Amino acid sequence: MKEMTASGNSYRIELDAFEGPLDLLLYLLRRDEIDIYDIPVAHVADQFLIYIRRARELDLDVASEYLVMAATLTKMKSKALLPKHANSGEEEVDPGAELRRQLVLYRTFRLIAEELQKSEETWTEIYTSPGERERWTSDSLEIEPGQASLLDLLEALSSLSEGEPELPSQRIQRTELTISECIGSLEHKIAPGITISFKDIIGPEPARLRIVSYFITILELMRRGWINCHQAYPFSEIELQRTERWSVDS
Amino acid sequence: MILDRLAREVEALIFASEKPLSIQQLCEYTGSGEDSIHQALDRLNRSFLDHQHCLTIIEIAGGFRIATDREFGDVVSQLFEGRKPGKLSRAALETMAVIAYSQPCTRIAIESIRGVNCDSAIRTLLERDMIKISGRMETPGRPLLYSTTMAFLEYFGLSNLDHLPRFDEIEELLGMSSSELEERDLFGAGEE
Amino acid sequence: MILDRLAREVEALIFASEKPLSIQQLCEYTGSGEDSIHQALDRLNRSFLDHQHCLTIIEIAGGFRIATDREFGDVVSQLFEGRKPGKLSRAALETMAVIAYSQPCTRIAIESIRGVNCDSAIRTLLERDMIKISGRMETPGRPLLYSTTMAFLEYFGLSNLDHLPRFDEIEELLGMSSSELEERDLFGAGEE
Repeated sequence: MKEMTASGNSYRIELDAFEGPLDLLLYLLRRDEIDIYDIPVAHVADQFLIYIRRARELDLDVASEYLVMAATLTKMKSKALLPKHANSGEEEVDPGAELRRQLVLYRTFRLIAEELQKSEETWTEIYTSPGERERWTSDSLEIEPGQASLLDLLEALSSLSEGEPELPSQRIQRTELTISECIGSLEHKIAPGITISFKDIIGPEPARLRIVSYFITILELMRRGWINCHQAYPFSEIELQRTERWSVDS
Repeated sequence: MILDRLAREVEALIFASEKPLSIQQLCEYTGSGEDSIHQALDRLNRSFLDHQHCLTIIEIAGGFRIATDREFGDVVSQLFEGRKPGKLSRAALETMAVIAYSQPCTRIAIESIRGVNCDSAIRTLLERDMIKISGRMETPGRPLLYSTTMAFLEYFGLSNLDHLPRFDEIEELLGMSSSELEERDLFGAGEE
Repeated sequence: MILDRLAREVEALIFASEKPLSIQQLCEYTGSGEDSIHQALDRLNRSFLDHQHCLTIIEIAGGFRIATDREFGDVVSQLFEGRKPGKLSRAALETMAVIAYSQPCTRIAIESIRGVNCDSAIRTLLERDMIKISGRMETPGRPLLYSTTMAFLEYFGLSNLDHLPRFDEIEELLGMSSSELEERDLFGAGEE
């Protein structure tokens, strides 16, 4: 197993080194000196699939974009091998033309990205007075008027609850509670005819993410008109009830 | 009087630093002795003066920084006229976020989400014109309802309230991609 | 070459301003015409150069700023060790390129050009303040639109968006259907 990983490493590194299937395709065209306007579909498809197969043999996750491209190429290849029906009435869009368009476009943007990188190289060595640097100072996490971005607002939203700052490793919890999962669990908690408080929903000593996830979920449910919120008297809990629309809409 | 390499380095360092730089720091970053640094500072200041620049290096708060001649104070102060002072605190930002997403809402609602008293954050936001009182809730006690203002939109560079990201978009914007998570997993697995 | 009062005022204003100052602002604050301002800027830069200062006035992000010579980048970077954000990844640069040239644009548009998921690149660019949410597209789902910021211009040393290097083929390609591209092949084949 060890040798396998070692020998396969070069493939892994190569696939990782690409910014997606278009990048890999452009690499193959360059490597095999192929004109982008005259792509030998069968050859390129085979070469592309070698990379994907190797990665899969090694049980590496292959991003879905690669798999979609592999399927497209395979289809193009088999089509190219079939005899052409010149009189088949139907005007079919040539998938090769679309792929070419994508490749040419992506190649152009990749060139621009390289230009930007050169500018970045130059301009990170130039220091202007004083604006940009203020953003790097550790104590400027607070917001300057006019500088606050929406992201600052959203980050504030995600740090709503007091308490210990999140440790990076705890952030993995985010995947454990998506908004749709929250809706799923509320579906049971806010059963028809039942009244429940926000506190009861999030439970005792909830993690910050839990609060935020459920808070956002409840906002969404209110927006959809699936729940009503009530407050019996000042300082009391916010109580939630399902409306009839929940069952109607979902 | 010609500025040597050291003088130029000192100038670049002092210019670029957001805090005054001490002699010790200047020595460290340039790899020179205190005497050489003092000479470089003298040369720079003589050059600024001789050639009628309005810049000078001054010693302040235990270090050196570049300042403009005092005589230009009036001209320069025009830059800062009408500038909104102060920054929003974390508490104010959090409160802002709750109001933005659940407006109109009561203080109690905000507090039940933030889990802390929000009086002063709300007061700040009212003073800064970020929120306004938009009515009363028709429940016992008829608590005040708060909503966001135009100033709020301007502050966060939004042209329209409906440009606030939706809940699925928030996940997208704040969440992590699966590949990032995998990296963390791998990383975290070794640590434990 | 002696710097006159106007040149000194211009110097003081540009030095003290947090943001790049436009010609119009410089005119307003000094009560002078554009020609005089340009002359003052030239004089200042000649003086900096003639007397071996490491400073220059540059045009960037829609205005003028004082900047240090590039050769002092290494010395100055010591000030920001551990704080200066790293260079952008290839994914972020490609995403930046797409947004710069086709702004305002949606995440889907970026992903269809790059052929990969761009969530984390977009998030990085938002965090680095290089892009902002500038609205929603009026199509089903009303997706968020992204545009570049002033910080983007400053980061890449651009004086304004028109100064992006021109790639005529982009607009052509973005708007072109595949059959049109096919036709182009007929006479474009010799290009490679």
